[in-house]
Amino acid sequence: MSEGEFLLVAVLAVPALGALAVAATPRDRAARIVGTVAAALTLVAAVALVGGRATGWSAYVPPDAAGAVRPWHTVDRPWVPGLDLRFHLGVDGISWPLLVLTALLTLLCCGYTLWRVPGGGDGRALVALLLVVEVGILGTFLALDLVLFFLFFEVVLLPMYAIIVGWGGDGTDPASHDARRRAGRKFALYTLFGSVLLLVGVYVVVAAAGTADIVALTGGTELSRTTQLVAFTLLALAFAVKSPLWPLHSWLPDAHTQAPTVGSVLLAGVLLKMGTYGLIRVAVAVAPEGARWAAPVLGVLAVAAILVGSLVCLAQTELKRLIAYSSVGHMGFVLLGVATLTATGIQAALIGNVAHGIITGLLFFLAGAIKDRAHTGELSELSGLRETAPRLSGLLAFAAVASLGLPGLAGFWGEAFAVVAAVESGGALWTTLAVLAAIGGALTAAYLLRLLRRVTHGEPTPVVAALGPGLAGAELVAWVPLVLLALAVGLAPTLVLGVAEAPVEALVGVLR
Amino acid sequence: MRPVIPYVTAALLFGLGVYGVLRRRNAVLVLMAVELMLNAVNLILVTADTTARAVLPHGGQVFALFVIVLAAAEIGVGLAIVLQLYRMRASVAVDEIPLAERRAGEVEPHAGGPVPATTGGGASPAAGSAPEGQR
Amino acid sequence: MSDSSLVQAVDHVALLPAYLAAGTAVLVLLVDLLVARPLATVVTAATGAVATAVGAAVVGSGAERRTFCVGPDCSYVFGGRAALVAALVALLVLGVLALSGPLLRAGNTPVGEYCFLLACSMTGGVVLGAAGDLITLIVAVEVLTLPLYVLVGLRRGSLASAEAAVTFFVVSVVATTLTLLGAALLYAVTGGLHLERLGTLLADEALLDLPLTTVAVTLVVAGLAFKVAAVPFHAWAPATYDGAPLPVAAYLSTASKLGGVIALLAVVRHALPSEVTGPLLAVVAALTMTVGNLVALRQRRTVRLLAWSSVAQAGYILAPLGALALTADADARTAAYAAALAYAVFFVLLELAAFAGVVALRPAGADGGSLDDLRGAARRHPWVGAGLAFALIGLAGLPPGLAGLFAKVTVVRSLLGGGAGWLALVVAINAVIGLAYYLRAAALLYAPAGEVTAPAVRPARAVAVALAVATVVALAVGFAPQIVLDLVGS
Amino acid sequence: MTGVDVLLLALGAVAVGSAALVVGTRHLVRAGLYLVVCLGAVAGMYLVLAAELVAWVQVLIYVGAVVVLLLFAVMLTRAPIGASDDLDRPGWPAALIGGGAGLGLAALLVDAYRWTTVDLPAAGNAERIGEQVFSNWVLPFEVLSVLLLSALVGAIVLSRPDIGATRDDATGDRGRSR
Repeated sequence: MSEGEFLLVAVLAVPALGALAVAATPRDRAARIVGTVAAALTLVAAVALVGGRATGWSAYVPPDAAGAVRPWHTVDRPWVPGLDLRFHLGVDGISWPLLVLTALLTLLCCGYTLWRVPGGGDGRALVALLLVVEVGILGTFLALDLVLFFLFFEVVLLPMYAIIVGWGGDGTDPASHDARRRAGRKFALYTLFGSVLLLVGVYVVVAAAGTADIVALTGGTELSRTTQLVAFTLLALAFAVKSPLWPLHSWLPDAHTQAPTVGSVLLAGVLLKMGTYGLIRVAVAVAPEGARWAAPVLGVLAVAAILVGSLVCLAQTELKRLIAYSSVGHMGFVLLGVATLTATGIQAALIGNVAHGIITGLLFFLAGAIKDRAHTGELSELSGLRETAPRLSGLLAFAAVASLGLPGLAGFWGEAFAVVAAVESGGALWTTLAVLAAIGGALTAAYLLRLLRRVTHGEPTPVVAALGPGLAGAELVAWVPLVLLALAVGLAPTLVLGVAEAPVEALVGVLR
Repeated sequence: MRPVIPYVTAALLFGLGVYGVLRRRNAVLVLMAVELMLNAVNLILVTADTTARAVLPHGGQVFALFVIVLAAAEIGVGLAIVLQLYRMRASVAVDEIPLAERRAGEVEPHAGGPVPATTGGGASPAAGSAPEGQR
Repeated sequence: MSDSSLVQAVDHVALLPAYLAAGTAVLVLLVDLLVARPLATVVTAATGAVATAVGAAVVGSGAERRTFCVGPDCSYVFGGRAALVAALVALLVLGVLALSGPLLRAGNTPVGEYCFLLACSMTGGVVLGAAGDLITLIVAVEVLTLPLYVLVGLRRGSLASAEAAVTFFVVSVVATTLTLLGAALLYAVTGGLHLERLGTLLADEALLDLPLTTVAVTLVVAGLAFKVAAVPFHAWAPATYDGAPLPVAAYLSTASKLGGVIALLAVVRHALPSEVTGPLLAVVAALTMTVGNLVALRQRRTVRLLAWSSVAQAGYILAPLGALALTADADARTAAYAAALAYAVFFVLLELAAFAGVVALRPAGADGGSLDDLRGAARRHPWVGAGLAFALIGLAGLPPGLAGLFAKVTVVRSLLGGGAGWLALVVAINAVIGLAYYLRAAALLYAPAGEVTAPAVRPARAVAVALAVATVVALAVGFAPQIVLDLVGS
Repeated sequence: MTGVDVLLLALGAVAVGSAALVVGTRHLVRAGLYLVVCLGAVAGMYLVLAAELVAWVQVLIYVGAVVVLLLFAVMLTRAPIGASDDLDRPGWPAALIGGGAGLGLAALLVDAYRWTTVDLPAAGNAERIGEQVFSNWVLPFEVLSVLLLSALVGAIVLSRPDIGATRDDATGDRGRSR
């Protein structure tokens, strides 16, 4: 087993074993420490994957050199031949930034639980579930076998449901129990609906092509046009539920609002990325003809998501709900990038993914902190935060500004490139979409500035007046990496774009 | 010999049996109707021996013998079951058996707890306790 | 007629599992009579079940054995698949015996007769898997079912139990009669009774065009569909399961249902033309899973929930067979039969675990109770609760119940391989509906207990062991489903 | 139309007529007696069809055992001797399904066999059937013995609620009264 294979397996095995170790550790706090250590080791392994790859940071490899997917490292072992399932993992420039993001956010969440366990259950189970979610997400990003991809896609569902229902909400009265159980069930049913479509789509492809190997399938050369259309429809629907694409998004606000802070961070930060990543890696790659056929529809829906998300945000009065709806808009930009099917667009989608993960993760951490302190998320009751908690409100302002896409911060690149890609695609439709998306971007700025005005300015309400100015050390430890990353990716987007350039070029090469 | 005569007889017997099973409320009468249906099957089997180009000789008659024994065994057990129900409820009307979930108000005896041994099925209902419908 | 025709060369090795099963029944009766200690009786029955399973495995590991042959047609074909069925039935009997511990100790049930009847039923299951002609098949199905009429009615003093027995008996007898009528008509049309012979005879176009053939095939399939509780022949199942003693309900929904599936598989695979059975079973499967899932959504009693869910699961089992009409590809057909059987195997494992969980969480000898009785149970009994939740999630087809997930994957794969995309979508959508109630039940286990304080009962050790073994096996085949796929494909 | 056909027709008419009375009568006991007539007529048809072994088994087991059992059950459930009004449910669906099944099946069989004739096999085949049962059909025969045994035990255990109903907990022995 080479070093790369070892690292690949370690990225999955460490959190999985960590979850078991956490469950087996009798003492609550010790268990949480064990979980955090496992998450840290996972991050180390995930970062280390970048080493030892054959090419340099931005070496350009001609698209037709050796297939459209050239993973840096792979593991390929038979698992269930009867179901065309192989244990086939691999990492390349498209998946690596997301892997690191996932591992980082999980580590921050686990670390955060060391300091504060949301009410409802014991922290040990929560950390174990977080690690299981991490296994599922990392597995999805690593899988190079369609069936394996589906398997990992499903793994995430129940632990996340348990996190929402078990630790979510902000009350112990029956009404809030019911609310979060409803939110959890909605999340589970929507997501399962998506993943059963994924299952059918996967086997439509496998039955037609006779293989489930994503590397071999990328380009879709062996599939007939009809198969590609059917497969792309099914797969795109599946990923659209997960991303979520308007109008399949209605599970998201409830789930985000009810989930505990760490749950929201993971949900918004990386869970949604499984949808967009799947769209790029599976749907577009396996059925490019279907993708070209459906691209206008996808683009229109993406822009609709941007506009609807922004408009709904303008009407929101609850902090977490607003941030949740903002995700709909941001993911709209990502999907618009994918829908253009150009190198610029897919690059935009990738960096948008990463930026959204960092910024929304930070936003949810901050929203959680505010709600924990003030015991309310109503914007009308939070005004004047700057007066009593200047540092908290400063961070919130930073995150909001990053989220609205200020140049120099992470959020800018994804949205700008998506619009540019749409313009570059040419034609009346895409130009219109680009204009509308730009308007959506402006609306994003509007609602985030409204949020800031409502929360940080004005006279402190009684609730806010009671807040202390200080921040806990654990909070700073959890937030600072995200702040730094938002700055780093904003100032040097090549951190993401550099590694992704070659694989995206290769992918777009087979799309033509 | 015209095989259509026994065949049609069998078909009509079966139809009457189906009618009886669906129509009758009394479990014993339902069993009688089932016997009619089984007889129809046997008649078809025996007649088939004269018409079909059988792979094995007398397959139908052998099958019919098996069916008769099968029916006897089933009737034996069936009557025991029906009598057990009668001991418990003093009625053998099959359509009084609820198929759907009982409503909240309608509590099943002994539901939700260990079955008390004292009310073992041995206690046969007194003659007078039979519901009005039986008389 | 020469005398030699009376003496047939019988392959007693092939019959060994059947001998072991029948011997178990007789031995149980003798031990009960002579030793008269309940424990000895149960141990005898359990040993017999193990011996049967081992015997089946040993005989099945060799080449296929055929006996009672007339020319190329044999009444008894003991190959890998028959061995799998026999071993599975025997192990299920073993599991049910373990689940019966609290019931038998409660003292209301005659131990010897209970074990004897279970062993008789096991004999039927063992022969059923190897049956090669219609007579043997139907007789074996009856042997599997008839003891259950009695067992269902064995909850002494319970009206629900007596009613359940009558319902089950009447429906089952009528179903048998339908099957018999179908078999009789098939015999009248073809003159054949052996399954493979029927298959070759019915390949004849002229026979196939006869309306009588279609009716005969439909009757056989409908009669057997009663046994697997497929819609529209399902109404008996929830009432019967709910009235029966819990271990018997477990047996009904695992071994008995498996028997029905095997019988259906045998006739559909070997005897009946797929042009007729395919569309029929496709419609039945789609109806079964949809109706079962939708009704299960509204159940408030635990066993009824499991019963309706097992109705729905029967739909998933039958679905691959429904794709048969559309494909002439021999590989796809083999894959479809294998998929149906594989799903059945995964299903009985998880279903047994689920029933074991329910038995463990209920007072000894009690019925299934309502779902609210299970509220917060996992907080009182973390391990048992986790086992039950695992089984329920597995039945829903989600990780960590990988066995259930792979079961669904197998079915969807065979459906798409067979070109029945619409049925695959129906299966997929039904999986979502199914999750709604499985999740509700599983979440209830972890819900705060509230004001309902059920008495904390210690699960009997035998039940806990059964639950643990079923869970571990389900976990194991979840990670290595190829074992099951290899077994059903052989 | 030969004599055999006339005989079959007459016996068939008797069988169908008495069967109609079985499912139609309001007297529980009479239903049992009509069943005897019906089964007897069917046995007669077996005889005509040269299946005398089946015919005698039919008379012995059905008329001799099954019907007697059924009549016992009628008595044990305290059925009235006179007419009862509550034996039936509303009849239309049953008549529709039953009639449909019977007539439909009859139509199919008429369509399949028309007015063809076949030769009757030679009578006196009991020995050959015995050979068949004990050569080719030993397996179901043996399995059936398990069925009968379980039916026997099952019927006993259900009809004797005292079996296993009580138990001496101290010794673990069951105080059964066999």
